[in-house]
Amino acid sequence: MAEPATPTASQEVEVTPDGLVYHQVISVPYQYTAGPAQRAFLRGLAERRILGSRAGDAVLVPARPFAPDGSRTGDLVEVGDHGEVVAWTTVPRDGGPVTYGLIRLDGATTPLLHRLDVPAERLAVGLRVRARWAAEPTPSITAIDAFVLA
Amino acid sequence: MSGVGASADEPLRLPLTVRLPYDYAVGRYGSRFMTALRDEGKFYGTRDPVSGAVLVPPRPINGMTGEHLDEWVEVGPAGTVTGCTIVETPFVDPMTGRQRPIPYGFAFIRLDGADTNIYHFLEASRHEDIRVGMRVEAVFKPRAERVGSLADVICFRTLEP
Amino acid sequence: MARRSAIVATGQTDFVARRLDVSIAEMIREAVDRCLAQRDLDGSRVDAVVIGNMELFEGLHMPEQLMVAALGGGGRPVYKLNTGGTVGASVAVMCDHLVRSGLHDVVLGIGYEKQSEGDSQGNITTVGDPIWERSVMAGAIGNFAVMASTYVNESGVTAEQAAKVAVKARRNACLNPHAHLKKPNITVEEVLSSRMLAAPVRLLDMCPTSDGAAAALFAAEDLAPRLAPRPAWVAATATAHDQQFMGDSPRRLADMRSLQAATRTVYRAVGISDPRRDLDVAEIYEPATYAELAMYENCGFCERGKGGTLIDEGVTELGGELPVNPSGGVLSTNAVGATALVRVIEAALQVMGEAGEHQVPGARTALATGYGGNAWTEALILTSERP
Amino acid sequence: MDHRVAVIGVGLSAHARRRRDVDYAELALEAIDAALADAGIGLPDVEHAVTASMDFLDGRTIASMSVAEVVGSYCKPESRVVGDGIGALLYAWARMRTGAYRLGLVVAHAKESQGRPHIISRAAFDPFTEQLLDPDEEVVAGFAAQRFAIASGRSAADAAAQVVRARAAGRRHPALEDLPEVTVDDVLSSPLLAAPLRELDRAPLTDGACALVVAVDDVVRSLGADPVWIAGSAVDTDAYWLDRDLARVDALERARDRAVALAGWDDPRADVVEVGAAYGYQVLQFAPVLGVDPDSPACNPSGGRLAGTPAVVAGLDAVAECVQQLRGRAGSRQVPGARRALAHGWHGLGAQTHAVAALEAAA
Repeated sequence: MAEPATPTASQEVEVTPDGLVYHQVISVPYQYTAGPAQRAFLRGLAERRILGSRAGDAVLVPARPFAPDGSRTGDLVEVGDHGEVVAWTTVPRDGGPVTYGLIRLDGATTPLLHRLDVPAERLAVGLRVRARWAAEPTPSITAIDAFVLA
Repeated sequence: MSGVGASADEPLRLPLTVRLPYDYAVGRYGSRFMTALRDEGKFYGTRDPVSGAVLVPPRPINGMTGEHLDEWVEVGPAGTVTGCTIVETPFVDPMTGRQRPIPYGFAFIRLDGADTNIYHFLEASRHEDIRVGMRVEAVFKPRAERVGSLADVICFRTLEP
Repeated sequence: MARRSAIVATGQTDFVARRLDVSIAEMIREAVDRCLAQRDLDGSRVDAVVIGNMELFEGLHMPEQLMVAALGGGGRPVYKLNTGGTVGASVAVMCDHLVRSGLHDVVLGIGYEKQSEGDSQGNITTVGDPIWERSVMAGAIGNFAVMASTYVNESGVTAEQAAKVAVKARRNACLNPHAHLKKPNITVEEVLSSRMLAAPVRLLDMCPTSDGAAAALFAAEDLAPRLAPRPAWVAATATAHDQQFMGDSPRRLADMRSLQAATRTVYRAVGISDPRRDLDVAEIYEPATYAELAMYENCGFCERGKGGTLIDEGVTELGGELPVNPSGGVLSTNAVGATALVRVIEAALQVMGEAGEHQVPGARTALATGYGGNAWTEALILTSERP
Repeated sequence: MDHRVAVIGVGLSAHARRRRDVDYAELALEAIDAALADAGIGLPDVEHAVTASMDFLDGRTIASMSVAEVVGSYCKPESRVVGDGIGALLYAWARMRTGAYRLGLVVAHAKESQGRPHIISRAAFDPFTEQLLDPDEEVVAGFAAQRFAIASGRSAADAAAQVVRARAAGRRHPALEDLPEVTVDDVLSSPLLAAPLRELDRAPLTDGACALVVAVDDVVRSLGADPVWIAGSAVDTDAYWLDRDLARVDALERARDRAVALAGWDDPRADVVEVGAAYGYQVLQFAPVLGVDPDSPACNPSGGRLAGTPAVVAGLDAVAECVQQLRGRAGSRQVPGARRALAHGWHGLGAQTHAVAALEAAA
């Protein structure tokens, strides 16, 4: 029988000095649905364009249906693929350290979360960076591979 | 996922399978029950000192009375079916990730000496072979295959002719 | 005596199997917007939000934090509940408590589930107790069928009587613009010949899985009459549990101890001695046909063992003496986190006189129930008269 | 007439890095038994319960089902909030102000050791625009620590000093498992967590439960209990972490203002303040908002999360500490003459939702 595309929870029973422990893995296939503004943002990425949503004087990136105050956003606005690092952090991961940045793109009010591929000694708040686009155009946040030195 | 050139209204979905590992402590009462199931092939419950009720799964407190329970009582391995069905719709066994072959019997079983029921599978898989009130007994895996889980019991089989 | 609260506005999305056009947040906002629009209110009137769902059903941890903009924005209290299938009713009960306590004047209650984004198999796996239940599971339908068998064995209700409940629900749903499963021409024969899932439960005996959201606005007693022409007053609420494990209650549907306890508490609080006579309408949480019949008995609409007789006599039909689930009920619409709040909302619409085509004429006193978790019951009495 | 409500019993399970000797119910029961004994009542006396837990942490939908029986909810009203435990106390308080219930139990439980924090906290991010980048709660904490350092001028060493201080305090708390003594240099040279944060900057993953018995005024009198009054409590949620200045904690200010206003205090300052802080920098960030000098003895006499109180449970643990302080029963941790206290807890990425309880000693 083929592996079903349904959730599974395997179980291993461990005997410990403190009693039994059940090691289980819950594995659930979710299917998330993007709404209109998020669809536009993601499909824009496939065309190497970054879209935000206008909210009063602000431009919110990624494009989204609601502003932080709960009001509905207005038109979609294209912002630059260059911007400035608002904050950065480096975390250890199994494959080596990964650096994340909050990047305020040119023309945007709010920062975007993404990975930074910048030499450690150059990392700084205020650093100018640009998107390095992935080779494959996909409607996904991974259409941007990382942000690199501008 | 639909991609470049899709119309603005065309749905965009993201399949994301989330794997969540957990290390569940079975606990003091649970470990004692599961260890006895594994080693002795026996079921135990805990008795309420005031009401006399024997609760399975065993637990430290009877929520109906607030009494602490520390008297262990052997129950089963025979019992009475208090509710039963033949499942004819596919269900994937979460422990194996594989679909259980249908049809199969499934029941509430009141183990002899207990005042509560446990769920388990029935050996029978035809409607005419099951009924509420039926007497059944546990069918254990061989000792060497038992790990300390309710799945150490394969199923319950009828004690009636 | 603490001040009273009343439901002054309600909103529901149109429930369907899959909402591929919107995200979870936009789906919730649709219900919120419809709720506020009913009385031409704007979101700034809301002092606090109470929201409920099951996080693992859509795989989002702390979803109310991610989606706070859709809930009307940050800058106010957001309370998150998760009490299982009953959570929508738990939300309503908490809204009532928050208003009555004097802590907030206007509270928005929200329930939602976008079940198409999760997986029904996954849902039941995560609900099961990891130690005692997951290794011996037969899914929600298997579990339910076992409980139903106990009830059938004791009460003698027939498959035909259960099928009549299915017919009532899907026909009533045709009168409800928000309902999911609508079958105007459904017959008892069709139900009885639908696929057997697990005896005695057939496909058309079970509720669907739906995408949708619901919202209700609760206001303090001095505000309510100014916000709605005829508020739905919360006359009484009650919550009750059974024991911890699925098998603990020896007779399950035949003896629904938490439902008995919760309904008797609210009846006593408002002076109902004969619910069949004193209630004008009930919206109860019936996940399957057999459960509705059992609930008739456990809610005290009839004597023990007479649930089948009640549907035979047409008592619970729209137009009967005590219409039950004129909205089409859970059997027609089931987005789990929203479902119990929909019961409360539908009960509110009835006593507000705003239920449209499925209005019970002159309804003044309504019962709403939620049922979930491990036999976790919420019960509310809503009235058109200020209690 | 609103009813006054007091905490009349507190109980903590043994808190430890890993409690694999007990399941969720047994863990909660340790706390419940202690709280009931403190209040001098039995489980059947409890009229209602509010619990706090998180399904993602417990690895189970409707995680509260695991503790339903030990909180005594058979045919009684339990409800369940998702988030920090102070939210559960707040809801119990709201219920009792209505007069509907007179004696209740508030319980929070968590086992941070049983799941995988990276995977669990990643599920709190937007699936499309964030989750695919594999972030977690620590990434947001790293950003927030950096923004706070820039805005406040507080150094990594200042934050590390809070870790040192909390661990020392925690060793005076009998329910908390002792953490190794560390120096500021140890913290600053510990392995990278999320720059500028180091591993020792973070609260240790901990398993535990906390229970409080709450009662209305006439029950307090009839039991002859030793009460601490809930004078005010409030919760407030900020915008999603990406949509706000992470150096600011507006939700905490609003929750503090509302709690203090409900308490009728002219001056928001209290004699004891238990600050919810999962990182050293958060003590520096949150304590001033709560009107307390982070280095004063009035701040976190229990040590708080940095001394090993678990997520979700931490807020109730903070209340429990305040109650014992106001009763004068905090032993070697006692802040002399404490009459008013503030307890604080939070949850959400970048501390999005804050809850505050204002407590008063009996007259």
